[in-house]
Amino acid sequence: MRLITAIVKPFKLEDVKDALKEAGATGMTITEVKGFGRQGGHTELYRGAEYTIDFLPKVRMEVLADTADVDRIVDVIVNAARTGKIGDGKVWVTSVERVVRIRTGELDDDAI
Amino acid sequence: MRLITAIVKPFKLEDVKDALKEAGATGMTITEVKGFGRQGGHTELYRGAEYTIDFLPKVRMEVLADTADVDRIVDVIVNAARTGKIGDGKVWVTSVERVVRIRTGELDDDAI
Amino acid sequence: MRLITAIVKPFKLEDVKDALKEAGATGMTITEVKGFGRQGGHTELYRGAEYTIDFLPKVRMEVLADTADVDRIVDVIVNAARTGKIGDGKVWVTSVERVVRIRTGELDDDAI
Amino acid sequence: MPLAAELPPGLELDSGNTAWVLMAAALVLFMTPGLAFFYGGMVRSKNLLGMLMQNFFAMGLLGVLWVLVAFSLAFGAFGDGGFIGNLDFVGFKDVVTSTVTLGDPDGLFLSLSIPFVLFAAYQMTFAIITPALITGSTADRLKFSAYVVFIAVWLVLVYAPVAHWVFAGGWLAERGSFDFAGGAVVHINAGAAGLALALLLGRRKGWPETPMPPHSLPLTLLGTGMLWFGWAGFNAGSALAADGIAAQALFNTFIAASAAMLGWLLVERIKDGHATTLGAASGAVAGLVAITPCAGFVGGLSPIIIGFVAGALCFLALGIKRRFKFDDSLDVVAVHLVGGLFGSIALGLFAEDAINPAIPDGMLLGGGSDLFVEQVIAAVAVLAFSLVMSLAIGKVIDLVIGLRVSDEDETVGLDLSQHAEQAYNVG
Amino acid sequence: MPLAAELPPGLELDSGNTAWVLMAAALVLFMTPGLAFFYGGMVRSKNLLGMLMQNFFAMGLLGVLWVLVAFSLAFGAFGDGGFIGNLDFVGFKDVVTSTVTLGDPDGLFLSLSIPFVLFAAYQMTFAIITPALITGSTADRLKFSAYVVFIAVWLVLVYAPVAHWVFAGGWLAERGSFDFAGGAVVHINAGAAGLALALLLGRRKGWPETPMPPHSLPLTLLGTGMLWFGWAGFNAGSALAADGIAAQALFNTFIAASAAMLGWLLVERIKDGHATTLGAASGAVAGLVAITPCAGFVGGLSPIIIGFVAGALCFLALGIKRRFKFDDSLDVVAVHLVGGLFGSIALGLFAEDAINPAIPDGMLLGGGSDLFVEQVIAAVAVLAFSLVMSLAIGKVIDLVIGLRVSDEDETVGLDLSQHAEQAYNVG
Amino acid sequence: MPLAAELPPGLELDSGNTAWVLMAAALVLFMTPGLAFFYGGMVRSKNLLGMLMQNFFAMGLLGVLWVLVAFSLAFGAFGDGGFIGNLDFVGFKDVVTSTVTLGDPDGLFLSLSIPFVLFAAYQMTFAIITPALITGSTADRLKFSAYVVFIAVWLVLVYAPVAHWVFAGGWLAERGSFDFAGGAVVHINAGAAGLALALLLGRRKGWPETPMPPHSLPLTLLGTGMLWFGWAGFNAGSALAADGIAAQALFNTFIAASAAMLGWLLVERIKDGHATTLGAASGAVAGLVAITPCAGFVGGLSPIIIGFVAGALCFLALGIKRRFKFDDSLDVVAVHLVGGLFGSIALGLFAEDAINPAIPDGMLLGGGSDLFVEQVIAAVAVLAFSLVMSLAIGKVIDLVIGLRVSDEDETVGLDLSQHAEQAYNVG
Ligand SMILES: Nc1ncnc2c1ncn2[C@@H]1O[C@H](COP(=O)(O)OP(=O)(O)O)[C@@H](O)[C@H]1O
Ligand SMILES: Nc1ncnc2c1ncn2[C@@H]1O[C@H](COP(=O)(O)OP(=O)(O)O)[C@@H](O)[C@H]1O
Ligand SMILES: Nc1ncnc2c1ncn2[C@@H]1O[C@H](COP(=O)(O)OP(=O)(O)O)[C@@H](O)[C@H]1O
Repeated sequence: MRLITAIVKPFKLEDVKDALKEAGATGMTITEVKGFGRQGGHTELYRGAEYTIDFLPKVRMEVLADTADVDRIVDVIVNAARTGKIGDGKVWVTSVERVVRIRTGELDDDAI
Repeated sequence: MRLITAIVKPFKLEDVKDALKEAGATGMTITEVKGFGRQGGHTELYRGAEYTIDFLPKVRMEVLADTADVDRIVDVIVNAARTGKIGDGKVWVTSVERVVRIRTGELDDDAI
Repeated sequence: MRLITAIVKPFKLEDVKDALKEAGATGMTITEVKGFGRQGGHTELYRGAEYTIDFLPKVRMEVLADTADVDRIVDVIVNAARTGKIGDGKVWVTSVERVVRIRTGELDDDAI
Repeated sequence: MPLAAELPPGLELDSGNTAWVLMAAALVLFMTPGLAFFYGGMVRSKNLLGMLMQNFFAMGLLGVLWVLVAFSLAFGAFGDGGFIGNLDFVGFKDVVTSTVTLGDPDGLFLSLSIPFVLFAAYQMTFAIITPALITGSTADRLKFSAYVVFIAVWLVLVYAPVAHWVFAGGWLAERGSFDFAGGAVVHINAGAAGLALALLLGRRKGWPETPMPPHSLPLTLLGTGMLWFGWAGFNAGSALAADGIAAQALFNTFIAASAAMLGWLLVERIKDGHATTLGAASGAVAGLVAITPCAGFVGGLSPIIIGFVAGALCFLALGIKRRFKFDDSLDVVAVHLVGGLFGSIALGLFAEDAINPAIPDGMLLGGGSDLFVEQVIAAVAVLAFSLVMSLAIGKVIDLVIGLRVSDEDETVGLDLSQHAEQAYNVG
Repeated sequence: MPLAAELPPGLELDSGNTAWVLMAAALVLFMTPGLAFFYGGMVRSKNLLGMLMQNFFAMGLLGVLWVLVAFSLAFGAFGDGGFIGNLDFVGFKDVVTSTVTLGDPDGLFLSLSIPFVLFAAYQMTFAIITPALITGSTADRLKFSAYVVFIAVWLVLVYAPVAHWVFAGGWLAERGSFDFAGGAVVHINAGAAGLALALLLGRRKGWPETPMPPHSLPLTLLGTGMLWFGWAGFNAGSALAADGIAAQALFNTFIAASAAMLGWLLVERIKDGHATTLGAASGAVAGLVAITPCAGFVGGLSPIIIGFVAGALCFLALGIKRRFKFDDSLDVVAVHLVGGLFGSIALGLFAEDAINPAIPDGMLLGGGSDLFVEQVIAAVAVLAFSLVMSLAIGKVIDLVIGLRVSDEDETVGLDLSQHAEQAYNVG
Repeated sequence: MPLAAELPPGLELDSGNTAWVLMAAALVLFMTPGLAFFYGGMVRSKNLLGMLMQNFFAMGLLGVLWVLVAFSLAFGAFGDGGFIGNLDFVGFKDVVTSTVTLGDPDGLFLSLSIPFVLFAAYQMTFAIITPALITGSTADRLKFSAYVVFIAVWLVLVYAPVAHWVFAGGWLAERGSFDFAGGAVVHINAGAAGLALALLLGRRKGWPETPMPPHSLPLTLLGTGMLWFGWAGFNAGSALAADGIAAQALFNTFIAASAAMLGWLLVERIKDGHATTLGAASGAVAGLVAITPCAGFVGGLSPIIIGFVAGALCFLALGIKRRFKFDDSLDVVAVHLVGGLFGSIALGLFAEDAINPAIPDGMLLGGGSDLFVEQVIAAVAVLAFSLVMSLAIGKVIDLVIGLRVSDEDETVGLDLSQHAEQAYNVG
């Protein structure tokens, strides 16, 4: 099994979720995060002072998947999340040794 | 060493923490996340319009552990987090190459 | 490629970010998390009742890096995040199979 | 009783008095949102809308019921020394825009220098907030439908009679007890009802083992500010005039809250090591509660003493629920019941004829024990009546539709389960 | 028209009336922050400051414009039966601290018992909140600069004339229509402008497919509390005296809000299965809108009926935007336009001469259809004028500087793109 | 000086004036919670409760101290042209519910048409908010215990004498300076104290390198709304009557805030490229500060000019702390000290005898430079006195118990370290 982690732009979340659903993914977990990258930050004002915010809001998605599905899911995410503008984010894949579904105790592929 | 990641229902957090403490775990890190899964979402109302919220609040726990402790810890989490109802969440295990304790610079098993 | 994950004290975030920037890191993703560990919690009051908060605010950082850079980056984080007081946090390293940059579709080392 | 229209007319309409009571009515109305936030800040965020809704809904339902029937039951048959009003003013019939005299000019009566409809509207704002006070004890687990039925019935069967006894020349007033702005009618009354419902409902899941800290103290402090502000209208408005008594009542109200904050924080600091912001807020409210029955009747340093003691006492009274293990979630008993009892009885000690010729001197001012005894009788009578009636009403509702939400709804929270909404969607 | 100074003097200054209108002016001023939060809670958090700023900025810009020119255009030439005022009071010239009589003592006139400058300041608070109401329909996408220009022009070209027609003895007043506190001048007027801008702006990105739930209902409820409270000054202050009419207006205002909350929630509960807190808030506001034109003119149970129907009706009117697929983001049409139309016309049915001798009885009180017809004419005239003018002004601004922020700015949100700020930095 | 009781009685009690001052007292009281949120929104969330607590605690402690001693020190020996009052009114002795005349009817005196106790209560609300203003400069690092001691001593040793000089016929009043509602007594006074404490405390850890943006601008805007609203009572209430002067003061207050918002935002927009919501809020407050001394003394377009200039000036004054590198965290100097100085001195230019016969015309109205000179003297005297005294008091406290929290407590935040609480526990 693999864990696919993606950092995407928040306003793309709905699109990615819908695309994943369509592609048959049955679950995912998301976190509100902040990203620092090439995109750079933005400037804010505070009573006559300017300051830069380096971290921009992003959404982090985690999807556990059968090894066989990984390529497809990565593609689905990349396609749905892409705007072509800087800051679109990353997807990465790590190997998972074991998965358990808490409710049933099912293991690994059955647990996803 | 291993990293055990668990997605659990928020109201089970205290139980799981207590169980882990009892089982000798000395640390963990938790994140408020949102989950999408078989559990489905719920319906909310907004001025005469209904809409569905797909993502439900969950808690994500990360526990670094000696490889030898992994089975036990996974069991402890699964038992403490189980309600038997849909949406109880998942636990998964990944391999960790190195751990450093920032305060002391201790490494790996000593750092946990 | 490797994923370096660090749990650090929130007020050290700026220092760590600056140190990483200086060390040439081009990106990172951070999450507000809560940590439980040897540091213990603190006591709060609520209308004549005391209760203990076990979880303290921490920041979780994720940095994807070339395998060759890992040692250096871990060192940079550890040095910048260290206060020497309990609760400084952990850094750990996991192996990553694949990385994709969403915007361009670039892969692995090129995607970081 | 003759109809209002048949009574001698009221005093000449006084635009200054009317201006003040117009404002006071608005101020008291503003207290219910204030209460909503005071309580709302203390609950967990999943139950916030449940709390806010219960308070705001009281502004809807109880206003209408007041007009349709409860005002008449409270203020009809003014001054009859009896147990309940009559149906003369049902649907606000004869609630005119001119001044009137209510009651018997030879006995207990009220001669207004403000429009009658303003008096009735001002009293409406009291009838709204009193049942809303109860929501503090039932937080996080009371079914919305049960709440709706409870406050409707309670307004008619408990609030209206008690208001008649005390504010409308009913039996307690006739015996010689006093209550300037509602120590008994509002705070003992609601406090006892809160106790009753807490007992019937049982404890929140996880209480007391699991800490359930306030989800947003800023909201609670906002509510405190709104309440303190509005209480100027509550207490000084009860003079129904812009005169020296109103002025004294306003001052007493503010300073009692100040002193009570100090009293609460001092004891808290000694016992727990810190002065908390929730303590400051709670102490101020405790002082406002305790001064309510006394506001236009005491002078000198009395309001400071009353406030200070109330603050310390209500803090100590927090232990009651822990001792007896009933889950009065946001301490309606410690703050409103205990504070209301203390203030009502303290009036028997501190009342000052020189401040308000309507009242005899209290015991500490050399006035003998009569007033004190009457104050105790009134306090106990209201407490007992409200407790018994509230238990009865609550029990019936429990049997018919159930008071408490299901376990699962409680876990999910009232916001989603009762109102299909969430308080915050930030990000 | 003679200058104010040349007219017969006003009544003697009455300190009670003055006290009440001082307070009422403060109350209405407080409504604009209330509106800011009422709306602000409903937008997504990235647009919160944009919303708050638009409302607060109205307090800055429109106050100054009112003094410089708009007051004179509205209230100059009082009672001329005409279309717009004159320049007599430009820069608040002759807006004195004593009382005055405006208009022609033999025709339409206003004889003040309060300082003239207070009257002008009180009206200023109306001129601030009316354009601010529009921000509900344009939420999340209106450029700040375009907003600034729009409300400035609109105040002068739309608000001032309409206020003249109705409040200052202009043609609609002369024909015989009534509007106690601004059902037409404020709510129909702003509602129509909101509709115009929603049409010109087009829909928010993602609407209606993507749900855009309120980011903070507590803020919306806070705003509701502030509005309800302030509305006491809005409606009862419009009596310009602390008398029986003010008292009736205050009562009517409160009870109509109560009843409207019940009306809205009942229909919501039946249709959608739950009574929501946003429904309670929206219903109350709908009732406040509807009672505005009627506040000092109706009595008995009329305010309850008007409120209850308004609540139900405005809830049902939410469907209009979904049916016709225009994105009136926060329902200015359903609440203010529909509520204002209903209230203005309902006055033709429920008006009661016994409550206020200035008005004839409405149809349901046996007064014939004249008033009803005039009310319809006034409502339609204001609706049509405001809609057409707002479309025209909006269109010109769109052509010159653009009404709508760029796609990217909309995605990022108004807070960052328009004001270089973020609402929340918690943690 | 004779006791109040021995002086000629006050004017006849006027219910309209009393109604307005009752309300004004409530309004000013409401400003302190408003200030709490205005400031509270600007600090980081870990210090929010610390800020709220300091403001709310002022409502407790300073109220009680006012009654016990400070009122007497301020208003005793009214009209003596001296430096401080006396002990006649200690413990509110002789602070009666009837009207009184204070001072010498042949010299400086105050003849009340409202209850004396109301006057004293109204002034109490000023004595509460003035020290609370200081909390803006000390944000995030002042120990709670040190704060408690500081404001207690400061109230007695600084506020009470300065109030005597200016409001109670002390030496500055006798010389011929004017201050309608506290430009010097409140704003210069608190501003100078804020500067003193900022200097003694030193900079927050990380300032100015680390940005410390407001954690919740909605809270700041809420506070702004509450302040603006309450300021109606602060300024127009200072007329102590519901008359033409009060009306003018109310109007001046509102419009100066409006104009100042425009002034601030215009300069901000030009300099930084955006008009911010914090700028709108800050500008409005700057205008309110500047108009405070002038409120009942100026007319025509003067309030717009004063406000507009104040807004622009206070924005530019933000640079002072950056230039001199002292950490006046929330800009008490730029807003209150600079705004107060500007307003106090501007009165020497814009004062208008036709608006208020108590004052001579200012320089721009052809009144010569006498008033202007007196205004400068008064401003400088208050500034110097407050600065020196505050430095001295603060230094002593620093030596005895320490002003500043420990490094670790500062990192953790005031909420946990000082009050064992956290502001938000959402989720
Ligand atoms: N090395 C990295 N490690 C972890 N997260 C990263 C890394 N680089 C970028 N990210 C995440 O991806 C987001 C987008 O990256 P950025 O460099 O701005 O643009 P792009 O992905 O288009 O190259 C960042 O905001 C951050 O959350
Ligand atoms: N494939 C997945 N990848 C990542 N997280 C998942 C996945 N499937 C489920 N989850 C997480 O587990 C939670 C529970 O899953 P769900 O399918 O609803 O119930 P159950 O775990 O009982 O089968 C989800 O809300 C989500 O947070
Ligand atoms: N076993 C663990 N697994 C995951 N996170 C841990 C673990 N132990 C500690 N942490 C994280 O590191 C933080 C600091 O740990 P702690 O034991 O308090 O101090 P130290 O790192 O100095 O030993 C914790 O708050 C927690 O977030």
